[in-house]
Amino acid sequence: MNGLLETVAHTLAPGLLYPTGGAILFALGLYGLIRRHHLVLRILALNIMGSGVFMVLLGVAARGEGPPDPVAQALTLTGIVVAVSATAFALALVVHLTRLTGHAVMLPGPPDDDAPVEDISREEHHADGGPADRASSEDRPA
Amino acid sequence: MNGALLLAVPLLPLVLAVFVGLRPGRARLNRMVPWTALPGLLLAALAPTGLEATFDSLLMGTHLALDPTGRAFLALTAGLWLAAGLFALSERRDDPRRHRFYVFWLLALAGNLGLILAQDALAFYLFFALMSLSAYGLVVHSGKPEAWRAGRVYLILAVLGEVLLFAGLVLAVHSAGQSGLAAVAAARPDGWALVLLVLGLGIKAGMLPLHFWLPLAHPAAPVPASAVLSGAMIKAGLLGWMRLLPIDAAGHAVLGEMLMLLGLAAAFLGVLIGVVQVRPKTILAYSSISQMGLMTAGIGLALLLPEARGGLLAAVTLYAVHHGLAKGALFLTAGMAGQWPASIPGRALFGLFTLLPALALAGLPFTSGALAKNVLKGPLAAEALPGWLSHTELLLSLAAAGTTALLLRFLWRWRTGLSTPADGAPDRRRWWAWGSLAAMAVLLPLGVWLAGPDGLPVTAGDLYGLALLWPVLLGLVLAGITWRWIHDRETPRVPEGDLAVLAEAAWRRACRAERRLRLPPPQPRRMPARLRVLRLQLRQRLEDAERVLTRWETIGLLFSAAMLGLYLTLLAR
Amino acid sequence: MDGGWLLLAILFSSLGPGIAIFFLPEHRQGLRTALNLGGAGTKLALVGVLLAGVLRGDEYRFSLPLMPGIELVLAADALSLLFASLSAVLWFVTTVYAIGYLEGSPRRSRFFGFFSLCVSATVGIALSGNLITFLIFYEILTLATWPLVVHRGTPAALRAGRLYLAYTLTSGLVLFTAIVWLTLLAGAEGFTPGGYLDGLAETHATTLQVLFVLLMIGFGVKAALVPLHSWLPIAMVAPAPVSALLHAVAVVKAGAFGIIRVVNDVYGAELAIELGLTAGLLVVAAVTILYSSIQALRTDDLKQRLAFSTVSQVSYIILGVALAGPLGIIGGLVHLVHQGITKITLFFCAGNFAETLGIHRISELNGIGRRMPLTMLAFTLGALGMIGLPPLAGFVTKWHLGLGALESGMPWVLGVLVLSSLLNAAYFLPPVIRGWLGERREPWHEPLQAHAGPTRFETHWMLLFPVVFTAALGLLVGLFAGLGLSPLGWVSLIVQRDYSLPGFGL
Amino acid sequence: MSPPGAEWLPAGIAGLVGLSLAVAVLATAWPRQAHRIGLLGALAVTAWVLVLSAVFLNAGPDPETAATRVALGGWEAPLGLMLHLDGLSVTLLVLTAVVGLATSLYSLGYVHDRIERRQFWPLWLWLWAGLNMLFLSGDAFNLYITLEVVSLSAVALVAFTGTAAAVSGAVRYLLVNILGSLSFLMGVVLLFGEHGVLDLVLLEARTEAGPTERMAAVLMTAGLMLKAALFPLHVWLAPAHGSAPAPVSAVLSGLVVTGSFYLILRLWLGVFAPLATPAFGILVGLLGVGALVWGSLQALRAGRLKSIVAYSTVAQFGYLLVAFPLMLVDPGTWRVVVFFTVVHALAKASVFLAAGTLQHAAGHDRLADLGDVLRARPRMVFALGLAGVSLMGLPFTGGFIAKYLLLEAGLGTVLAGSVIGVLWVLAIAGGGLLAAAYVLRMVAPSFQRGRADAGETVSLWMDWVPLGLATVAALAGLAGTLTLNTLALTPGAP
Repeated sequence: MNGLLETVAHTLAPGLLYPTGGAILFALGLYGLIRRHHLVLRILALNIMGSGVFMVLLGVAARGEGPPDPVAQALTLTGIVVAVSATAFALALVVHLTRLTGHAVMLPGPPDDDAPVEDISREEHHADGGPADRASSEDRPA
Repeated sequence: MNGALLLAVPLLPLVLAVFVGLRPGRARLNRMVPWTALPGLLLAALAPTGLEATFDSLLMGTHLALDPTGRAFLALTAGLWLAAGLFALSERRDDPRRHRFYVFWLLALAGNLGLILAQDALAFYLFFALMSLSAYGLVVHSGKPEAWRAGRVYLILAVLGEVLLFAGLVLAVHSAGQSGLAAVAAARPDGWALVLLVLGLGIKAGMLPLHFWLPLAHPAAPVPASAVLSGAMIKAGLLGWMRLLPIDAAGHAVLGEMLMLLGLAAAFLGVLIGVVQVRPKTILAYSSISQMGLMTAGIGLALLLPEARGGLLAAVTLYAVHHGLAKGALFLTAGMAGQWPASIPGRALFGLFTLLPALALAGLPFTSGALAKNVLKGPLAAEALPGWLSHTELLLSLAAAGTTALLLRFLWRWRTGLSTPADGAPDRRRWWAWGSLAAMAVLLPLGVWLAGPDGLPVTAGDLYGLALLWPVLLGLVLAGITWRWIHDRETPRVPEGDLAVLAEAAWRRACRAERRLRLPPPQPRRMPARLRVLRLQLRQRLEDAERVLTRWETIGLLFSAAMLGLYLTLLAR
Repeated sequence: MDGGWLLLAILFSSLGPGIAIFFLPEHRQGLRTALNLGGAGTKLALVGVLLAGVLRGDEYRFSLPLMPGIELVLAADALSLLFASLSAVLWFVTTVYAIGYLEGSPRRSRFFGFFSLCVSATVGIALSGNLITFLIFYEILTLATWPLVVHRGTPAALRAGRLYLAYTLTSGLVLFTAIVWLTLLAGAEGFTPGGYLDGLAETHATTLQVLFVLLMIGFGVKAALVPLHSWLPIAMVAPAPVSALLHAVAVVKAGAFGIIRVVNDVYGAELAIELGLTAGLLVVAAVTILYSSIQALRTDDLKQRLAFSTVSQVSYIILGVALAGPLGIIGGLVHLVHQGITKITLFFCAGNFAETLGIHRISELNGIGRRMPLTMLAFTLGALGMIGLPPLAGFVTKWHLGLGALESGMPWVLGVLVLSSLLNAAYFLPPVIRGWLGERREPWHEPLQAHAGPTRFETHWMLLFPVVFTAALGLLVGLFAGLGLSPLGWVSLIVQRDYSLPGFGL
Repeated sequence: MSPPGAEWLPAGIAGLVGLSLAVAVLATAWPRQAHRIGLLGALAVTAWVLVLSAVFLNAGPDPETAATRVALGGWEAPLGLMLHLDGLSVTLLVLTAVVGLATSLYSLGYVHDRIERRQFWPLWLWLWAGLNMLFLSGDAFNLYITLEVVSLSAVALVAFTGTAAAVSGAVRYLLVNILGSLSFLMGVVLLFGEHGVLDLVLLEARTEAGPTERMAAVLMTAGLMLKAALFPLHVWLAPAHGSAPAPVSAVLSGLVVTGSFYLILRLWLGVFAPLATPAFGILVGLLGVGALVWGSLQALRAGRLKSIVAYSTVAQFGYLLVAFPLMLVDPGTWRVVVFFTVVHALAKASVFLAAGTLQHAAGHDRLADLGDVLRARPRMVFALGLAGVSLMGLPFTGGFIAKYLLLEAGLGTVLAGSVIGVLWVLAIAGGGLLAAAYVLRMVAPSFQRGRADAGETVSLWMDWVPLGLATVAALAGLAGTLTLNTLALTPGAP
């Protein structure tokens, strides 16, 4: 397992490794954000995307010989800070939402504006699109 | 003498009309109504010739003047309106809506007086329109169904005449470059202008084939109204012709022949249809048509014989005056049917007044009719007219015979309605009005002979002459024949207003066709239900679509698609 | 620039009170009336001053930069004054009438607010010195009129309002596009007698023709040219003063005025003839006149019949302009005034009948002449004027149009005039005859008496005065058309001053 | 020789950042006094911005040297953070100040509950500070940071009513925003990797049409489109704006979205200018047409007052996209676009404030049952109408001027011979009609017959501020020339 990774790492030029890995992470994160319905998972997906970006950034920092570029590292740190705070805030919101509605999925989108907001039961199977909802049902807190 | 007086003549009735309208039922105001015609009469009698006035600020410049023709017509019109007005005062005494009658009366009077004085197209048109439209009020006054029908026909023809006259005037004025009547005539209107003028004025003058409002309107209107209608108003068309047609040294053969044809045809058809009528006033109406035919023919002659035009125009004028007075008197006669006196001398006088105008129209020597006919035939003896026109003189005489017969028919029908008034007391006012008009039958020729107006060569010989007798005798014979021939009955063989019946039938058919088309009335309509349903469905579709867009799958897809699209477009150099 | 303030003052003399009225509480009737009449009076006086100044030959101009190269220009020439003074006079009358008409009805502050806004826009249109300014006020007029159309708030009213907006906004958009395009081509010129497009004539002939069509569509909706007229008869649901405003003072007039401006001051009659534009306009106007007259015959609803007659009468104006000869233009321009006076009289009368006796249909008019003689007299004068009988205003127009048609070598137009006069008579004489000569059996029921109590006159004096005034005006302008100060005199002055172009000798 | 006052500009810029941050921090520190601090701060910041812009206009001579750049802490680029002030940022700062002040005043009446006050004011002041910094910062990464500040505080404000709808809307808003910011950041990183600098001016100097730039441009643009709710990535906007408290919706629709769009504009005017291709312009333009049609249709469908307004934002931003192809033909058009955004922000904010008042009075904002309140509150209807007219682009409003200039540009392209230009012209012209349709939906009920019921009493602020702001939006037309001239003072931009 490790060996495999190392071989990959050695075969790929370091200049190319980080960007590629970052891009892959970014794409994975995007996919997760789209497919997952539990909000916590979505937030995690976003974090994966974020780390993808930072990976690319670090790659930039590590580019060339000599000591890595301090600016890039500074940027990475700042970025991480921002990401962490955003994540924390998002989690807080999700907790609040779960308290209100009893499950951590989003209410349906705009077209509900004629319907009273309280009863989401009617809209529930619409929530974020029909059958996918079933998939999301098992990762609700029991 | 101040020209402003000319304006005062038509203005006076207008002012009174306003007062009568605002203060209905004021006896004093009503009593003033007939006398508003008096200034016209005085002006005709006293005013110096060539009296004129120009008012630039009125309309687009108004020009009034009193010329010899105008003087004659003014005298006739004012006198007739005055007499008829006096007659109306007593005849309308207990009519609850008489003030309405008086208002229309005054308006029509103003128009009639004004159009005689008007010397420019606009003013002439103004007064002409005023007269025609107000006369409608007189026609329908009784409010009976037949009156409404007559009114409808009258109004349609009057309005038609208005617009035709308008178009004709516009054309004529445009080609003349100015709006003075004299200038317009001098510019010899032709083509469309001429046609339109002849028709527009001809409707008023009861010209064939646009005559059919007369036999409907006259019987429907109250007696004094019919008197002025037939005596004065229809002369307006004649006056218009004399003022606007190219009657000058060049003449106009085509138009002249056309008018001769129409005129003589009217003269005979009027008699033929009139004879088979049953109602006295209808018979008189047809007689008017035939008499107007003679005057039309006179105009035609003036166009055919340019060098004799002066005498002919004077003759036509004279004929118009004579006919106006006599016919007015006869209509009043029809209104006197309820006044058959009880006393013998009274009856004698009654008979005299009845016969005088009738005989005058028949053209008995020493009456106005004799003079008029002679003066009209005067130039014919000398001239040799081409073609069928050479028999004009004979035709005129025959027409006179017809007139005699027609009038006898009138008296015969009329006599059946005679009755003595309930209280037996003669109505002085009616007697005066009637009598004075009837008397004119002999006074007029005397006056003309003694103080012969300029341009009218009258010799004593014109007053008699046996040439006039045989038509009358012939007329008596004809009358006798018709008496034998017509088994009298209450519905005329030819319906009153001959052509009008056809026209109305056509109109009704048109209306039915229009109704059959069932065109939707121009009303706002609601959006059709189908569209409303469609709108609701669209709303639903939109809602669903937005819901689809809201799915995270869609978001991600679109997001990636957007990136891809942007990238590709950026590549496309 | 000094004169500019006068123009602004004229504009604000109605705008200011209008805005103030919006914020007045409903019950302050006295103050509201004072503001209304004060504004109207002031405007009238100021316009009078302006009139004198222009007669003296002074220059009045106000301009305000809006965008780079685009200015808001107010200017007073003889033509704009014709329209300005017309709207000023009629607005005064209409205000009086409206106050009387709406007495005791709800939401008057809103009504009079928009009412004043309308008139400000109209005066703005009259005084605007270039197309863009014209457009601005034109659109403001559209918006300010809508609340008046829907004022009653009934479903029918709202539908009418929707239709009105649909028509006017769309046409406004077309106009907008056309004007921007024109400005791109020819720059933001001011109105100049004889037009300012001669330079483009040979290079952009087709474009100019297309633009002309667009402009005509833009103005044609408000001017109610067939087939763009449908909104007008339906907008009849509005209260009578509004109809008067729509038909006589503001909206329809704005459209017609726009067409006048375009033909005479943007393209210039000569260029318009050269490009064959006037011929088309002439045909459209003729069709409109006849078609709408026939439609008018087919309704029994008095106001709707009046609406259709407006459609046809306004096209007289356009007909005159399209004749593009001095006499024709005189006829068209003078009808701008004459139609206004006459038509407003008729609408006031219709309003009086409806308000006083609850009568809306022609078939109910029998014998009304005895109950409301003055109103009926006014109605008669108006109707006869519309038919074009002398000495009323309408006749003066028709006479000049007829002569103009011959002058421009189009005798068939005379035929159109004759036909339309016949039709006018056909649909205007029946109500008159019923009113005077008809018999009414049952007694009148009088809604006005119900809420306003008995009045000395045949109806509330504020309803009666305007009717009598405008009717008298309609009679006088016709009777004394020869005077220098009459509309005819003024219009002749305009034509002499502005359009005495080569080949245009009067 | 720089004219008088020029030397004060750097200090003024730094001071503005400092001041707005300070206000925010203070409000956070003393939530008890938050509203007082907020009010004073709002006044102070507004005054500061106005003075600053006055000085700038007075000092800014020719477009080349108009921009004033301040290095924070004396660290020059490429290392340090640069603050960057030019015509564009001045315009948007003033806009922010005006809308911000109005919103603050409105909030005095709207947020009355003590607890709510403590939560609302700090967040709002942070948002404002973030916006100020966003418009001032001239450094790509710094832009990312400010974007995050803005979005986080905005999300918090959306959620702050605490209802399920609000929180859920907030969550969607947040997730979409982070997604957008991340892809923006990715782009920044790529640019940095390529050129090793983050300062926009330096970047602009170095970029040429290379693959990396293209990738970065795509990432950043797409991310910002997501944040600016540009069709078809707009779905988060309606629920977020619809469920947020009125002042917040006003700021979101008026300023936050505008901020993101400002970034797109800024980037494509400067750094990415060499990348633009006609095809790109057409694609964006088509998206714009789609936005116009779709947004308007949804606004015509929506049943709630605030969602109508929210969708109208989607529609109105379509104009900005449609303007892109025009910009490619006549680069000068960008100033019109900015002017349009300014006018739209003013109008939209006032509409939202009015809607808020109505909602507060009626207790709901379902259009169907809003008639009574509308009838009883003519002032609100007037505000709605006035702002609505500006949205329709009818005279005599800023909207009209903007529409005029856009149409002029569109016709210009047509006359220049571009066929698809006709489509742009049609869109620009026709959009007004659709706008008229949905504005009519909002206003018409007040003219219907029926009973009038003022509902809940509202404070004076809530009654008058919307009308005031609407009037400003309407009169903005008079500021057209001034704005355009100010924008001309932007170096680099054509």
